Amino acid sequence: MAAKAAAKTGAKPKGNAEDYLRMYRQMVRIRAFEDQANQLYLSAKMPGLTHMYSGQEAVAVGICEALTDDDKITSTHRGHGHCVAKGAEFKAMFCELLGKAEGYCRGKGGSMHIADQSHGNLGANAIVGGSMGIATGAALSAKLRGTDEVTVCFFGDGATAQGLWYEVMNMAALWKLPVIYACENNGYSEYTKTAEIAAGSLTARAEAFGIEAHKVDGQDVLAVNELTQKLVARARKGEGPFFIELATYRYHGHHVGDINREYYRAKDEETEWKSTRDPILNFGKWLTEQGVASEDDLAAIGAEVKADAEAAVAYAEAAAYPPENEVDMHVYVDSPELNAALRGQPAA
Amino acid sequence: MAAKAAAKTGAKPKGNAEDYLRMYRQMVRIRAFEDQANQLYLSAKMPGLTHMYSGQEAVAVGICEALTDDDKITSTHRGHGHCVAKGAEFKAMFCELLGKAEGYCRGKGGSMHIADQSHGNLGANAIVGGSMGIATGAALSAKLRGTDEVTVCFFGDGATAQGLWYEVMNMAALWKLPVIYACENNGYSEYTKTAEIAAGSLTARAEAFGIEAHKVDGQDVLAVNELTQKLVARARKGEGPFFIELATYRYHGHHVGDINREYYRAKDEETEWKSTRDPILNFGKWLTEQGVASEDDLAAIGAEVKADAEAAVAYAEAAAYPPENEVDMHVYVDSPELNAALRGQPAA
Amino acid sequence: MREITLSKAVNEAIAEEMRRDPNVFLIGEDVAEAGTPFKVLAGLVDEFGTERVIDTPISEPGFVGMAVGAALTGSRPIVDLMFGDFIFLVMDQLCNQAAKACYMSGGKLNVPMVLRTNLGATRRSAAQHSQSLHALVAHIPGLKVAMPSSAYEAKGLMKTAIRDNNPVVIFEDKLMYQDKAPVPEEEFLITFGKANIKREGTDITLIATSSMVQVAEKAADLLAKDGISAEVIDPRTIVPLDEETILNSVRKTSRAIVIDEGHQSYGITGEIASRITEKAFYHLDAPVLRMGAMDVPVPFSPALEDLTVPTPEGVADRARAAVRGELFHAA
Amino acid sequence: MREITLSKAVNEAIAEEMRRDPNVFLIGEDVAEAGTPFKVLAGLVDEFGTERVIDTPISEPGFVGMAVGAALTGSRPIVDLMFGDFIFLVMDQLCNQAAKACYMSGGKLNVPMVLRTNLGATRRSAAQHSQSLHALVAHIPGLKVAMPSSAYEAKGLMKTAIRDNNPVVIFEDKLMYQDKAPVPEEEFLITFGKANIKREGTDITLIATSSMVQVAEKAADLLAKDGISAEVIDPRTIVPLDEETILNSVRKTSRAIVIDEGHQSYGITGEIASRITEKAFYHLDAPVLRMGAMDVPVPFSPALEDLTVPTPEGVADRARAAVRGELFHAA
Ligand SMILES: Cc1ncc(C[n+]2csc(CCOP(=O)(O)OP(=O)(O)O)c2C)c(N)n1
Ligand SMILES: Cc1ncc(C[n+]2csc(CCOP(=O)(O)OP(=O)(O)O)c2C)c(N)n1
Ligand SMILES: [Mg+2]
Ligand SMILES: [Mg+2]
Repeated sequence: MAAKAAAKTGAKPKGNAEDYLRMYRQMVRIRAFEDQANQLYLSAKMPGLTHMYSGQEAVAVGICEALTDDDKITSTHRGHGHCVAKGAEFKAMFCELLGKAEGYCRGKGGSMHIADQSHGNLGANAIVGGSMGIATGAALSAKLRGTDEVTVCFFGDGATAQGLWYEVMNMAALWKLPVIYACENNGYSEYTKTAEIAAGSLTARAEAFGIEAHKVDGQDVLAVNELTQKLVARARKGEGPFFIELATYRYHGHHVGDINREYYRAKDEETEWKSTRDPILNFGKWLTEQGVASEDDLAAIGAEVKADAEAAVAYAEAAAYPPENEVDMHVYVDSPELNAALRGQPAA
Repeated sequence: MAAKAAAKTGAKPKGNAEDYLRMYRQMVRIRAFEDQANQLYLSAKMPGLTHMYSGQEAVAVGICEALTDDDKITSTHRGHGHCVAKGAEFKAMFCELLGKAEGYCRGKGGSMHIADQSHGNLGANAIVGGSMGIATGAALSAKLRGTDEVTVCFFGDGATAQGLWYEVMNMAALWKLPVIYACENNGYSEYTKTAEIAAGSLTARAEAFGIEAHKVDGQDVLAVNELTQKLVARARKGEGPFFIELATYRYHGHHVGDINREYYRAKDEETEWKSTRDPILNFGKWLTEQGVASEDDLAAIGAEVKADAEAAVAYAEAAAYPPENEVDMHVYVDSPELNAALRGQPAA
Repeated sequence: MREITLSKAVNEAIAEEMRRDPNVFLIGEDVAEAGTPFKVLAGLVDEFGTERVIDTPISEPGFVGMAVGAALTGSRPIVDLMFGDFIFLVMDQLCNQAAKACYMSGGKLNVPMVLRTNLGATRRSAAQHSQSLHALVAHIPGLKVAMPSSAYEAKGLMKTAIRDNNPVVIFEDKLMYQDKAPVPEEEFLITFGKANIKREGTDITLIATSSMVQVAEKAADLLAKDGISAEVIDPRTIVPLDEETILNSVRKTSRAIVIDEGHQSYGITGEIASRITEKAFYHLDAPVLRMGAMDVPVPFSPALEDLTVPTPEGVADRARAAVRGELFHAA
Repeated sequence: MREITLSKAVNEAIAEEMRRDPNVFLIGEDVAEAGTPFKVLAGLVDEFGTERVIDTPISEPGFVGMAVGAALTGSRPIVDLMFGDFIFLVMDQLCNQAAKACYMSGGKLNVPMVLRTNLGATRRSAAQHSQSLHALVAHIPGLKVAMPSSAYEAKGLMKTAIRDNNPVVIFEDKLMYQDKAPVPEEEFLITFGKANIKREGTDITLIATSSMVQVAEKAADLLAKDGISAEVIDPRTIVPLDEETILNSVRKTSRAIVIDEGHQSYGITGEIASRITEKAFYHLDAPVLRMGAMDVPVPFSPALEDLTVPTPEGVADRARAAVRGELFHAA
């Protein structure tokens, strides 16, 4: 059984138990965050709507565990998972989702714009494909500033239809930029199957620019992590850019309000993925089989995380909205050095 | 010698003499047009500036000779060649270049926007890549309207950096649209070598979308024509889209004012192309070798065309500018059927 | 008269025109089976099939460019742009290509296409899904710009737009899709460039577009309680703009406020206010006032977002000040 | 003082700032060896190398997006957009991304980048290479917009733009690249949001931007011959806009014309005129007039193109009418 599971995850246990358990916990944290967010929506406590990451946890965690805080990511409309995986805390995240002042963006961004500068998350983006330039530019900057930072650009299969991607792939390839394009192929863009909106092959599209492309099972956190570790190390040495296509699945509708979705996606398909390819269940099983943790250990993690999430929700619900005078703050940022220089000038 | 030349053009003489001579004459017409246009610029009679097609004649002629007047083309900033090859007359073209009322666009478009609706030329475009959507949409419309029209989208190697191309290739491939993307790879975009701005392979970029891609010698009018004939026939049957990369060369600078260009392009390189790969010289040589025409026949064509071009220039120089009241005409077109329907309505 | 939602009105308009003219087709993201996320186009694919109701990949510049090409060659595309905010992505194809083809060709080419999209904040959709960007396209000659303010207007303006031989951009208010209004069963069109006097009045003219027409009407109700009689004018199209109706009204009332949901600065209120001032200056008893959205990206937080758009109370306050001659010190 | 061309002034500004701050870099099409088609950046690559003067493929959305990402992570990019008309291609990256990152992140992110591009017709470059599109970006909160009117202004505004921590768009007048003006050898910066009174006067205020400042000055010369004293104001930046200087002037002269090379309708003249009317209404002796470019795509034909932009004679005519009280009938 253990051998089979190991074969299935495609990676031998070579990290240590601590690494494994952290990855497991991070996936559980994302799932718990989304369950709470969905509840907030269903109980009409969430302003607007949001896109659930549940089902895709192994992608965000497998990749972000291969990065340091100095490495950057750009995220998408379906961005809670990336945010958690890159190190964010529940409280500031829920505050943001509810538009509270203690949110990561002081309530101004909300679910679709959550950013966490301190951990290198340059932000979610509500323009599909909108962050492809940003990620590539962060990689250019990393190179110009002489650092070895790597940037990962997350996007969905649907985003591959945006012309911007091809423009920046070309430049990334010409200039060997340390950027990894990570396409989470969950089979759908909104209410449309990927096959109906993507001709040819995604990996071939990257390869046409001379970019090394990989496909990996996005439900297998160890496989994702192992591949990413390798590519990140190579990107740091100037061997990038790279493209990864990760096969994955979203458990919920396109957004929390997309409940009746049988017209575009069969219930059976959903059940199949959830029961046989769940990234958390499968990794948990492997952890117990390998003796890294007992089922009780895992249950304890689950309970702990759930309690954390609930406490964070309660905190966020009670937290204050930003004061009205913040409405026209942050349109521009100050330029203190410029202002000092201007003050130092002889009067014209 | 004849055998060698035939091998070099890559096509056996299988059209008739009339076809060959028409192609030859069309190439000569383009060259003559450009020589006159360049003169107009150098003698400060041309408003603004313009981009010469000289050197690339076999591309426009080889392709357009495979099309009917119902077939459409979209053109570029370097568009005089496409315009002539698709059937335009010198007089209206020179009038347009000089901003005269008898120009194809009543002087409003100029060199970079010359269009010739009656022969299916949807227009030059001063936005690099700007016509890729237009061409693909013309192909969609051809299909929706139940015609067998084919559209050819001309663009340069530099234009392949525009994201728009990838967006429309994807849709063209998904919907099997009758469009042929014809990339005139003349080795430069403005003052930069193609190799410095294009990673990977151009044909692979099209193939990644499942589009059949071809490379052809863009200096060999018969090779270009033969390939295009085949692809047009297949596109008419719904087997499109297709991509063709045509290796070619521009003899002048990027535009008529780009005279001192040795910092980006060696004189030797120019001489080499002009002396060994000129599409008109080589085809002329082949025509005489094959006995299709004598050198005198060709010289007569040259003289005739030159006289035509000179006459057209003289005509255009003497022609009138549009009257001032045209300045705010054509911003909108009338909608007579709508207006009749509105007039027929009971008063509100 | 029967009442239908704005959503249904748009759907009917498109269905009627697609029945009438086989060259009309629809193209955009999730327009077919899904009928758009707002469900506005639901059912059209059943009647017209996937040949004429075309789902695209997420390639806004691509399919807008294709619409231009289709319109140049005998088709009459209606492009669905899911959110008005995405208009930034298609500006080149819309403004460099569609808007200019007719002029650049000396009238030989024309582009009969409709771009339907939306505007409107307070949906808690944050800065990239809440903008009202009609000023941008109104600035570009060659485009017409329609701004329906009710189900009735949405139907009539859409039908006219589809039959117009020029590129037309229609901005629907996405918060109004479920709002009902009386709409005749019989076919009707609405003339572009002819404003609608929604309500007659004598003391002040409120010129309002799209979502702001309701705000202006509510403000007029508030003002009526104070004995102030406000005239409410809906221009319907901002390009072409019906100056005459607006000027006649202001010459009568001597005061005006222009209300719009786009950002106030460098938006449409300045244009309309300036035209009034230029052409009715000596009739004015007070400066023409403007109320646009605040000059801030739209914030997500409900506590902040609601502060950014004009409200009936806000409009009524300014109107009172104008009528009572309290603007002197400000000016 | 030495005189240098506007082209040289921009070149110097960038060179000085690149020397001062290693995080500043240049990116765009043919900016390195070619130094742009206008040769404005000639020589910079020799000093700073191809690492910091980066030639790109023809991918405007791509490299503007990259500049945003670089600016978010410690660099200070200057993007070269070869023609102002191409701004349509980069609107999403500029307006949905660069302009909003600071606000959407509650002030935690910021985007210190400069987009330098140009404006101006009458170069016989036709509809897609002649537009003056600054109104579009001025409408979007989060961007600053500078419009230099001389070599001096171009240098000072560029240096300030590079040091500003926000995204700044600079529109240079491409017809002015070879125009010379006195520019000090010593370093200087120009404060954003502080207008320049180019010429003092008492009878009418001419507010003019960029290319139109010279037109206004020439109009003032013409008016002087008729004994009319015109004050000429160059706002320098339209975002932020120095209302105070403008209002003080109009309160003094009681009349104003706003002159700009963008299309008149829904452009910047309406905004500036409206602000004047709102805040100086009771000082006005005549309606504030506006003169923008005609609302037509820019025609190629020289015979038509020259009709589309304001001229000194045209401005002087309108000014005379305003001063002589001849606008009554029009209004
Ligand atoms: C430019 C743009 N076009 C359309 C949308 C609307 N939209 C939001 S998510 C989405 C589907 C994205 O699909 P994909 O990239 O596969 O991501 P997923 O939702 O599957 O995670 C669409 C069309 C958008 N936000 N931005
Ligand atoms: C969108 C856009 N970017 C930049 C330019 C400026 N420009 C005009 S032609 C040209 C080079 C085009 O190269 P290529 O496509 O290879 O065509 P070629 O000139 O070689 O025929 C550039 C950069 C433009 N006109 N449009
Ligand atoms: Mg997807
Ligand atoms: Mg080229």
